[in-house]
Amino acid sequence: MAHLVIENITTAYDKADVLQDVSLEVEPGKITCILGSNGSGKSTLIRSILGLTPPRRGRILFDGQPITHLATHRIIASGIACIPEGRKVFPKMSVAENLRLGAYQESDQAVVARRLDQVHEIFPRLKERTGQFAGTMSGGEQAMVSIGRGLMAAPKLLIIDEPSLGLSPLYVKENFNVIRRINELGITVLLVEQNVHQTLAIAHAGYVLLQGRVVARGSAAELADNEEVHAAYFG
Amino acid sequence: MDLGLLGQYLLNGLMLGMIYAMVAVGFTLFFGVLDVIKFSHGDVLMVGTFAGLATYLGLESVGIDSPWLQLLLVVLVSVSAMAVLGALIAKFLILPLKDAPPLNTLLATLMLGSVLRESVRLFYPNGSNPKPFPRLLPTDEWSLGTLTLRVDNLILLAAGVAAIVGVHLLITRTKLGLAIRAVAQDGETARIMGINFEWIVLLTFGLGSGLAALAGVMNGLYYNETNFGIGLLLGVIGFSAAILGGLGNVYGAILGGFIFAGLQTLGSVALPAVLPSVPSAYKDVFAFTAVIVIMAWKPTGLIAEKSSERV
Amino acid sequence: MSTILLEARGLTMRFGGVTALDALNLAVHKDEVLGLIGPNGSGKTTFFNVVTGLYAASAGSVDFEGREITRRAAQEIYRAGITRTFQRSRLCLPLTVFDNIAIGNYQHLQHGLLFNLFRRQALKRQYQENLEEACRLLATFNDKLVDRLFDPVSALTMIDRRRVEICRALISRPRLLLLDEPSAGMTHDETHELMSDILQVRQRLREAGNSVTIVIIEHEMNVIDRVTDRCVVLNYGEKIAEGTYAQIAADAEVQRAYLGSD
Amino acid sequence: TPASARDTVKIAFIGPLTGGVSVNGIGGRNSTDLAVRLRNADPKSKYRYELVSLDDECKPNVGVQVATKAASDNSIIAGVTHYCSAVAMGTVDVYHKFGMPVIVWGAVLPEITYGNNHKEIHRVNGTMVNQNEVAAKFMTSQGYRKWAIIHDTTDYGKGHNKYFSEYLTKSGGQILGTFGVTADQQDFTSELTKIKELKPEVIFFGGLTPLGVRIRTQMDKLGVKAQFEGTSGIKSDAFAEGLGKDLAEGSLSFIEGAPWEKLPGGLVFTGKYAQQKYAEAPEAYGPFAFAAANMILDAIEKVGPNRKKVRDELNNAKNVDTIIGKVTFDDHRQNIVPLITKYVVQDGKWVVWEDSEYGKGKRKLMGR
Amino acid sequence: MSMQNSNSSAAPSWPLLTGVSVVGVYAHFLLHAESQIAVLGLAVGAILLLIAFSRFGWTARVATSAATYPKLLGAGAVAAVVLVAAVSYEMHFALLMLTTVLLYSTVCLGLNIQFGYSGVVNFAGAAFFGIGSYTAAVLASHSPLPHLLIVALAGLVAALLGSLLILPVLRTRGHYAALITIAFGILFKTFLEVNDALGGPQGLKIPGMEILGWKFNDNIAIGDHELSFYLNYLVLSLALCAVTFVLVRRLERSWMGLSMDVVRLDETAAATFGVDIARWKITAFTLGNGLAGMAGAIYGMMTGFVAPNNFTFGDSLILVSIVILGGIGNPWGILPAAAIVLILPEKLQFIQEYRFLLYALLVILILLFRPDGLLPRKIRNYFPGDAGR
Ligand SMILES: Nc1ncnc2c1ncn2[C@@H]1O[C@H](COP(=O)(O)OP(=O)(O)OP(=O)(O)O)[C@@H](O)[C@H]1O
Ligand SMILES: Nc1ncnc2c1ncn2[C@@H]1O[C@H](COP(=O)(O)OP(=O)(O)OP(=O)(O)O)[C@@H](O)[C@H]1O
Ligand SMILES: [Mg+2]
Ligand SMILES: [Mg+2]
Repeated sequence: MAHLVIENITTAYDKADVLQDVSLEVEPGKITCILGSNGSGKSTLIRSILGLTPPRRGRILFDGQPITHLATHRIIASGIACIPEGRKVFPKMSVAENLRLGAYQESDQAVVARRLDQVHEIFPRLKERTGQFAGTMSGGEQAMVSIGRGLMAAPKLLIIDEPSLGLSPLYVKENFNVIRRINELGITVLLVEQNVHQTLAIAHAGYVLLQGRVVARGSAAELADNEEVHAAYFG
Repeated sequence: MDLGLLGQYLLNGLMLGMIYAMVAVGFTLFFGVLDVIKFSHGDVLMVGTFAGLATYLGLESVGIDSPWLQLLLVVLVSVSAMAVLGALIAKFLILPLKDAPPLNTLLATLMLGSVLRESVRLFYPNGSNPKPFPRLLPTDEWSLGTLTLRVDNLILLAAGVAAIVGVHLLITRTKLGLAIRAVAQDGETARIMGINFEWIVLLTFGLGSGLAALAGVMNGLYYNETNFGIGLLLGVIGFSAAILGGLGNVYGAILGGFIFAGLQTLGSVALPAVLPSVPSAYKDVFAFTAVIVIMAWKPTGLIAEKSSERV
Repeated sequence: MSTILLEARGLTMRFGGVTALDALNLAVHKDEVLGLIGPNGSGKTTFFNVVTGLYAASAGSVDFEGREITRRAAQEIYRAGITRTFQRSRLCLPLTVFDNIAIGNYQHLQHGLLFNLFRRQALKRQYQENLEEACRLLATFNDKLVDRLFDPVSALTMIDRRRVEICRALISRPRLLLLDEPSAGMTHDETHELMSDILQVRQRLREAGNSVTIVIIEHEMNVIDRVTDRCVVLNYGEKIAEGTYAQIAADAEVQRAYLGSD
Repeated sequence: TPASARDTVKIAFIGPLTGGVSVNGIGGRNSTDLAVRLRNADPKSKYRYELVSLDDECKPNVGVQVATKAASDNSIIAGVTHYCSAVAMGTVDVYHKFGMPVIVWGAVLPEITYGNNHKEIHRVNGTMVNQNEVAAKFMTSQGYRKWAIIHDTTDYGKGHNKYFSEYLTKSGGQILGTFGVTADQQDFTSELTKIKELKPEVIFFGGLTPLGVRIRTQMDKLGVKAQFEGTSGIKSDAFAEGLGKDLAEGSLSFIEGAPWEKLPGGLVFTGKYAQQKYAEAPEAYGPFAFAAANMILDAIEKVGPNRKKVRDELNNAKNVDTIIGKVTFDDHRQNIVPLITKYVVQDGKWVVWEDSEYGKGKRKLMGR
Repeated sequence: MSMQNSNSSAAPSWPLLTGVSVVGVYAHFLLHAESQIAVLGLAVGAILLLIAFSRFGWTARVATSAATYPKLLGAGAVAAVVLVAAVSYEMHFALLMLTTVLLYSTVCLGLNIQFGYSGVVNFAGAAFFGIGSYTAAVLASHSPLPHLLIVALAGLVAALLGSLLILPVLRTRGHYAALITIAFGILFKTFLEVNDALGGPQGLKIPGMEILGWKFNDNIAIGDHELSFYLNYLVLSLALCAVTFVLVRRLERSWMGLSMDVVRLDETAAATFGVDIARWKITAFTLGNGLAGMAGAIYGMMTGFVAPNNFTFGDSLILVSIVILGGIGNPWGILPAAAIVLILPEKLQFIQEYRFLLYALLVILILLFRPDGLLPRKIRNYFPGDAGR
């Protein structure tokens, strides 16, 4: 099970609240997406879940357990993995080491090797470039490393922040296929994307954030018809 | 010059280089983890020596006098005490400063070095005077002509190599090493990978400081003398060696250590022999000039970091 | 539209074992908007880096306005009239929006010691001119940014930063502007707006007698379709297709390697 | 007069209280402090004395600063000043300018007194000239001929090297090699290996205890078999302790002044020093600081707390009894030291040569 | 344009004047405090004052007021120094310390151009200061050159010797560059010590300064009063420091400052926009070293003596710590930081051998609680009263 419940959280960096009273739910086994324009607080929400910027108020439950104020590594240990915004590859490490770090909490070498094969299958480029420093790769190649690294964790819940940024159209499609496949394997997904069409095509449900508040929620189909979403994304 | 003496110079240079290399490896380790230059490293080494010395005196006073047992306990106590000290430094000085500009950390650790040095001087009984360090290693020696080979030197050399190789393997081959490097490059992303950031930082500082303590005890065993001032110069030289070799690279640190030792030996022996008008006192001038020239030639150290930057 | 502004001949760039550009021949015509597309890692950014002098080409040559600029220092190439944006934004985060834009005009600023330290009135005039130009540019992209002229860039959102970066590249009125994925991370609307704004500035500059040629790297095909006059498609550092968007979109190899056929 | 009714008079002590040579500075400070305390406890003294101690860090710029501080403060009548020669060199003009009489208690460079004609500057300890003359003559008289010299590159070491070499060549000794080392150097193996190659009979070391201990230890490590001869800078308990009994055995040192351990006043000094429970030993130059302080206190008692009068009184010191023997200032206010005392380490203690088993022929120096 | 140029008239000037006066009075008492109680009292007072200032929002008021009237702030600072000096006209030691603070501030203003603007690290500040002192010693004793010219030449020599390091400094960055200057500093000191040409370890005497027959080393008699001769040096140092300050400030608020900042922050971006990286690094390095040399010459003539031991690695670190504690890049931070770093250990003389320990601890505490320094650098505003604040 991977049931994430966020109850009325408020998060701030310095003074101004970035998230205000946000509540949402990621249902187990589903793909839930978060839409919102730039600066609406999507990444901040993810940081709150991961404990990188803990919320000031409210609480977060994962599988019924409160994780609101746990240290990040404990939250990860409970079965959450994240493909962070901006890729965040380790620049001075090889592709292989980056991928290995994705499965940091897994110590069974055989399991790690199996996952590595899966990732290589999805992104053959990563296999070609196992030894290259991730920092020297092209923008899109780094995105592949980052996604591959997230997959290496084989989490219960995978949080993905703008994964297709900078990917070629072919890989963007591939990417959405991958997310769908991951989800079909039983992994719950929380997805942040700008690419609304394709996101809503694979998501089951979604939320729309506007200036730190949830302004719309519903199934993917409902959102696709929603006025606000239209206003914001389809112009 | 006969062969024996040449061998003797080589051996001296090796021992000296080994000690420099151990300090340089420590610098490299800290630099590798938080991108900080921990300038108190040399002084931690010195405190480690004194911790070892105190342990020895304590053991003597309770009547434990088997040299091997003493040696074991001296190393153990000194290394673990400095590991704890290192972790404390990380917790209360390095981590709070991790978002501040790197120069601040540099200054803070320099000041910490002064605090350690002054504390030993003032609070260790009669701390401002040099102290004899016990001879715990067998002192058998073979004389091959003018070359004197001593068992203790060989043991120390071997121990140094083992320690450096051990650290290197730990960093490059183990999961812990992977975590250490990840934390170094991007702490936040390392946390997202499920790495316990703070724990890894403390551990690394513990490790580095433990290594410093080991180097300190070895230094004591080699010279059979110690004093509160040894850290300052060893710190500067270790830092130079680490940079000369290329920061963040264990091989570089080792290379840098030996080169520096070589430069000093050359400066004190060969230089006056070649240029009789230049007395041996110029050896540091010579060594540091050479350092500057080498840096102008290889601006990122002899073993340059593999570039990981792109535009 | 046939004078050639920039021409690369046999341009090759190798990194160790990786050949990022493989004997590439590519011409940019004066006054056009050229789309440079291709799969990830096909060498697009590398092409920019070589042209702007950040990387020294392994082989081949680049001519700009008929003069060879291969392996010249980045500074010289800037002075020749080529500016760019970066795929990963490279602003000086602690500096203000104005500072970041003003540095883009480096060649028109006076740098003498005496001028800067003692001729403060003259400096002030030059400062005012740049201030006005920065405001005008910013206002085109986002009115609100003008009020933030003296905020540190670190306080801006990603897309505002990208706008600032484009202003920095434009303030010196370059003859060739290289844009590396300007729309990444933007919503559909924002992208649309950004492109219109860039074209608007270009129009304004042209009216003032400065024509700006643009090469744009994009993965967003709507943008390419809308703004480019011509496209070049790279794969493994080689040109695999060239033509209008409609032409290349129909190309089988381009579809296979890049677009992905549905 | 009850102690409280006495006027307070201030005198200064200046020396290195922090840094590498602080042992000596603190030893001097304690000794000066002892002199002041003893005087205050003396019901016959006319004033209550207050000691102002200042740290010169053994750095000339800091020295000038604190010297100005003391000298420009007219309530401070006189000073017991400086262990480091370069610092003393830098400050003599300051004392002169402000007219504060001082007695140098440790710095040994001849120029401190002979390099100027300032009436304010006195010195109780001898210069390195005296020391080295005796050292060179004594050693050659013992039959040694071949020397290697190691000296630190501070003013202290370089000065000793200069004068010792001069007198040694005059007395017929031969110098096989001279090695300058920095004051914080740890490793001397390359210098000593070179020396081993040169096969000298004696190694002369011009420098202070910490370096001396290191060099002597490393001589042993490398199997350099030569007699170890030092200067006044190694005559400290720390030298013998730092080396341990065996290694220290037979090391020589030469120091100006009478062997104060043997004089009645010296015994009193040691006793009283111990009573005060100072954490640190007086070290070699503590007695000089003590003597200097006492001369100043005597002068103040005699002519009152007036800088000029105290200066003139000190200028005229002749055959003043102190724990370092009789003090007489020459026309440069330099103590004409009647005596250089030779010391040798015997069973972990510095012993006056003549009283030692070496002096009596029962033990032999190395190579004899 | 939507910039507001108008609000400058709104802020009153009295908070600034009060602030300057408080600092001045405080400095006065600190300089003259001798007893342990007085020093402790002043330390506690400083903390209370700081708390009170920020608690009641006075700090902000002073800051706004200072930003509004930069000229007044400068004049106020100069006036404060002059007043403190005037009150202590016969206190030689206080004046010596004050002058030392001014000269060190001048050096640190130079280091600030290097560290704070162009990002060239220099851990050999004391060496360049020393080059200045030695140049003054040699020229003043062996040449008839006028002394003011000697001060200028000292700056030139320091800058020239510094240019020996230009190549390695340009080629290296960060820690690697730090090593170059550390090596140079150690080399410099060792060389002077080993080589006897310039006095060796014993150092050299330097004649006092004399300008147009006016002897700086003589006390100044006015009527019955004797003014300390240090006043001469104080006035000269104050002038040098103030001029340097104004120039450094102008440099920061000009295209030069902008270019240096960009060089420091991102060399790649700088190169792409035509910024001549080598030019700015060389300019900063040379200017900084030259300032150190000039200050060193005056300092040498004032103290009358120069020896290698004055210019150790530790002394270079003192200079660096002033720059960092003050708030890197902010010239205003340097003055209080220099005062703290130089006067504090002096005021701690009463704890004797423990003073260095305490001093080091205090610096660590400041770093922990004010990581950006006492007065962090502000956003650049090119011309006073302009919108940027
Ligand atoms: N570290 C930070 N410190 C202060 N403010 C921040 C920080 N990070 C983000 N913010 C502010 O918080 C707000 C929300 O930012 P966030 O990154 O969560 O938005 P987002 O929805 O992820 O936007 P995008 O689509 O650009 O990724 C923005 O106004 C941003 O300026
Ligand atoms: N500094 C470098 N060192 C090593 N390899 C490099 C370096 N720069 C680029 N490469 C390699 O060259 C190839 C081309 O990279 P480039 O950045 O030009 O791709 P791109 O076309 O811009 O891709 P993207 O669309 O993903 O940004 C990639 O395979 C990359 O890994
Ligand atoms: Mg985001
Ligand atoms: Mg690219």
